[in-house]
Amino acid sequence: MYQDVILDHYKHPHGRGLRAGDAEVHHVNPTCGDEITLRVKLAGQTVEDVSYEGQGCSISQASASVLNELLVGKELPEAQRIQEQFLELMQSRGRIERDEDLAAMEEVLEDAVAFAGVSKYPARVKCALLSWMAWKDATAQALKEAAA
Amino acid sequence: MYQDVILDHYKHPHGRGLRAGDAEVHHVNPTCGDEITLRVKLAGQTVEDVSYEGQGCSISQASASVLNELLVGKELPEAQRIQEQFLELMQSRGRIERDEDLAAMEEVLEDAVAFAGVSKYPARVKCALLSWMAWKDATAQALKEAAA
Amino acid sequence: MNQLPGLLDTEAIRKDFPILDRTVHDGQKVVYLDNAATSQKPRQVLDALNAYYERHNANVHRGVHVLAEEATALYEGARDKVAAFVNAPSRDEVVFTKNASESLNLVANMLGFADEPYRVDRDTEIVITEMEHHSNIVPWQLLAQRTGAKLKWFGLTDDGRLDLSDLDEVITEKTKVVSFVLVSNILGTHNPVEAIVRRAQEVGALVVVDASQAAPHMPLDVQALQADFVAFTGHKMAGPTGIGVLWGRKGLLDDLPPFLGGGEMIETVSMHSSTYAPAPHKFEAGTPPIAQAVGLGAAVDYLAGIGMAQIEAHEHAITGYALGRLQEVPDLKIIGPTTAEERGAAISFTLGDIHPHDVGQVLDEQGIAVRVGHHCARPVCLRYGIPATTRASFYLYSTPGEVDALVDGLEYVRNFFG
Amino acid sequence: MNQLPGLLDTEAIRKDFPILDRTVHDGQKVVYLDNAATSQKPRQVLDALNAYYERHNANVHRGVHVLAEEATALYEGARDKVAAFVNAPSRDEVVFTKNASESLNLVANMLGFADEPYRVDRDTEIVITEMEHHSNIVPWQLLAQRTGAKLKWFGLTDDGRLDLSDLDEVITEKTKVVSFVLVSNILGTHNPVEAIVRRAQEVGALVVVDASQAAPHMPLDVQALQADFVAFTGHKMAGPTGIGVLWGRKGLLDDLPPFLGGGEMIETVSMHSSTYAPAPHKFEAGTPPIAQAVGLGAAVDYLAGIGMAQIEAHEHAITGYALGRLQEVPDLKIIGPTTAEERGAAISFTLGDIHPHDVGQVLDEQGIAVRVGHHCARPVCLRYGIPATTRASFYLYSTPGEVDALVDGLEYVRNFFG
Ligand SMILES: Cc1ncc(COP(=O)(O)O)c(C=O)c1O
Ligand SMILES: Cc1ncc(COP(=O)(O)O)c(C=O)c1O
Repeated sequence: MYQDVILDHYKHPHGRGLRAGDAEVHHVNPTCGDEITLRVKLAGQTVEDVSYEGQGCSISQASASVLNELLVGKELPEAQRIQEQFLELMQSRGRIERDEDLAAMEEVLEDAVAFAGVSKYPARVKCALLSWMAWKDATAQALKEAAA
Repeated sequence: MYQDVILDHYKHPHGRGLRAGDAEVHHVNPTCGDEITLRVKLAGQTVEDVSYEGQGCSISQASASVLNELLVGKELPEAQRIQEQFLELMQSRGRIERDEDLAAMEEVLEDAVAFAGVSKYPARVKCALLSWMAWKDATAQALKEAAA
Repeated sequence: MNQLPGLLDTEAIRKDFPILDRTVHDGQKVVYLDNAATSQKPRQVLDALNAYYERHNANVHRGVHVLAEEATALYEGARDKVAAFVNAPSRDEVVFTKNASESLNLVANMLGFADEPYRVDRDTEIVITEMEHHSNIVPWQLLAQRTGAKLKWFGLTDDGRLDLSDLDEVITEKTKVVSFVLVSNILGTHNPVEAIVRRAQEVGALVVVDASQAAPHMPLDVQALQADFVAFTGHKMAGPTGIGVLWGRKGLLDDLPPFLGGGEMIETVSMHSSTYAPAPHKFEAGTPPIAQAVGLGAAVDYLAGIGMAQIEAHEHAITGYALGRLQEVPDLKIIGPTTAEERGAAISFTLGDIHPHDVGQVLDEQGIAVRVGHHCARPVCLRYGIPATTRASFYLYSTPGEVDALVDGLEYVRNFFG
Repeated sequence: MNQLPGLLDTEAIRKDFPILDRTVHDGQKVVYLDNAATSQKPRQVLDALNAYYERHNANVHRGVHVLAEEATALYEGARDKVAAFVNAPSRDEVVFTKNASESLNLVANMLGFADEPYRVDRDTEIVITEMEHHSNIVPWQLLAQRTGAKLKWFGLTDDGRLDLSDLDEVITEKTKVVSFVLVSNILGTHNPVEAIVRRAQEVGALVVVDASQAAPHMPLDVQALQADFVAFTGHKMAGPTGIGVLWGRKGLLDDLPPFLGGGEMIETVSMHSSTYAPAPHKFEAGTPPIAQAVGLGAAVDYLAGIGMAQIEAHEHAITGYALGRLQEVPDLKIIGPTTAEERGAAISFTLGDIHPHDVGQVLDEQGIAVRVGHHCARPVCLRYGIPATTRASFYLYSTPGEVDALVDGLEYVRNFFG
């Protein structure tokens, strides 16, 4: 499960640190104590920044870093598609294993396909999803505020 | 466990029916519904009569009959000794098996040694003891009233 | 006689149950007719238990090692199996308990501690029936005592069925919960669910069904029942002892407060306060009966493999045959429905004046295992003015030959005490 | 290294535990260091379970047939064995539950429903400690919520021991019950019973001891403890899942009200009211975990056969050795006492900044099973300002070689994330 890509992101996280944002959320995984504070900044329909601080295992930390790398700069619908695809991968219980399936996913998920192996470990899936759920939540809040 | 002696007493109970007494008790075995109403009549230190009515299994019925046969006419200390010996037999879990031990007991218990086999069946021991416990209780009451 | 329609291939089935080869009293093969008390277990269930302990044993949830993951997958897999077995809309509606009694107590306690609209208190009423097992009486008596609620019940007809003639007076606007047995363990009666559920729904009362004697013997569909809670117990359905089930509607399980507190049922704990995990875990405090759930999973696989409709048909045939043959025995009186219609495979009876203890004991001497007593349903004995009954109860491995052995045994009993 | 004083003959003992031959991740033999979560089961226990199901299975009590008598004798025989194992003055003081959590909830609920002088209510206080397992926190939080009683606790010292400096302020005249863990499952701390019991007795409070991590590992003498209730759980002491024990003083069990209602726990039932069987049956509603009690009986036979003092000595040696070796690992910090004195065989630690989940996972890849997380004792993690720990815990079959494997594994973990 510890692909080099994951370890790389863990050791050298992208975009870590809290910067200005339109909405902030704090998510906790109560079973293992992983925590993340995450801010989303939108520019119209574009994800301008995702900044975060947190503590947790390599999987949750690397996953936040991958998220930042993947989503910053994307248009919202595309970012949401990536989020959904990542969710699907993580809930696959290791069933997405064939190289061509992973290759197809890689087009959308890029580095994030490295988490395919994590999906086999139910205890760790929540770690990988922590930041992605926080992002979804924060984005919804940011949109609501923009609309208000 | 169904010695001929027991079946005999069951089919032809001794002294069944309620007659005048100094004390009456009603005992129930809640787990199987066996019931007995029993009266004791004392004449000084002598057990003048033990009369009873009840419903229940052959063991509880036969045991009441044997009790009547054994205790009526006895002096109280002797009757109490018999009661204690019967209790001991019933709590022996079938461990009193050697012929000479049973023969020794038979001197005191007479027909009641036939219940030795019942002691192997924990579920039935209470049936065999029902009338004996009732007798003990009724006798204590009768003595208390006599003293009062 | 082996021509009874609907019989299973008991010769094959009996090979799965090691204990059925057991001999008692100097070489007599046991004739096990005490299935309503507990069923025997097939090799398949014992194998599942052994495999669990020999290869996968670990504590469940939150483990990151292989054994913990395997044990968790097996335990939660058993929940999937049980959910499918009773056609639950969601696996999260299946709570594992230690037995049906705990399941029923769990509901009673939840309702005592619940907020409105579920709360049972001094202004409300609880409805049960006179044919309940003690495990579906005492929890409600305790709840009534502790909350001041009033306990009411349906009586019985002379032929062993529920007397629903006063349905609308017994279940009223004050009724918060109606709890009743689907199939009686003493009378064998299969109760009319629909009429009771309809009335309960009319007044907004929750419905609890004690399916302890139904789940082992017939297809059980919690959605079709339309109940709110359904309780049953593993050991009567070819599973291990130490495991029971409470199925409950998702919305209710979400709303109701926890019962036992401890590990596994929490979300987060501090010394000052705690929050609870979502159902079903909210109701599973402490290390669950892991191996027993796995064993129950194997049991429902086994039963489903044979087919619950087939098992029901088999028992229906055996019960019909037994009712007929038993009624040939002089002085034998069936307590409960005398035909196999709307009826399960437990048959209670009295035999003249011979006390059930004597009947059972002399049958045992012939290798025939029946149960005697009030079968944890003493109010039924009181209702029919008898101290106790003898009960023969059948299962998928029971044969017409065993019915014949019982009838012969009863003849012997009559002569013995005659 | 095999020269540690007091070691058992683990080569022989390990042959009794089939799962210890299990290989994981392509052929690595499992190094099972998750014994505080649950222990493995010896062949002798599995044999007892199989023999029960294959030869004796029946429902207990009140049966008049051979199987029911045998099952009852085995079940009640298990009670005798457990009573002897903890030196209970009477077998009737041993209540079988489904796990330690149920045992603790049972006490909490009894006290909530009890009459004076036991009753916990809004004018009274409950005392626990900050190192309790959630199963000894949440039941008391629930009781406090439901009754209005005040929940208080002892804090912890920096080196992982109970801070009893405010003993007289925490336990006061208002205290009705003091419940604490004998050996902590997260810190390993062995708590000083005498001081707490003395103060509790002074103010007339009941004492509940959670011996879940003590009963498996050392001689346990409920009389010497001088507690009123002692709880423990079968699956941690070589027994099956699905069985726990509550030992309670006879007089208390007689006085206190029942908790769960149902079959087996009654004396007589009518629709209007019921009376209850004497303890222990009063507290055992429904069909008990029969096979599991039998299995626990076999487990205590097994443990007693080896000798609890010998097991304690073995674990003491292993724990001392492990504490020494672990402290050689750079950046490793023990959470809890750092020497083997007054300490059990569960060792929690952190490893630099590496999250315990990662430590556990990478150890698992090497076949080493440890537990990570808050170990159902989250207040301890809060107290020491850490999200979680990695915990290695030993049992009678643990070897110095396994300690070495753990230390090597941790070095690998450091390099992996370094
Ligand atoms: C100290 C302590 N108390 C209580 C428990 C609860 O035991 P169980 O989960 O078997 O109920 C445990 C184990 O999980 C424990 O370690
Ligand atoms: C109808 C019914 N309800 C409830 C129960 C209680 O089941 P358990 O003893 O497994 O809790 C039984 C069996 O004893 C039963 O027959």
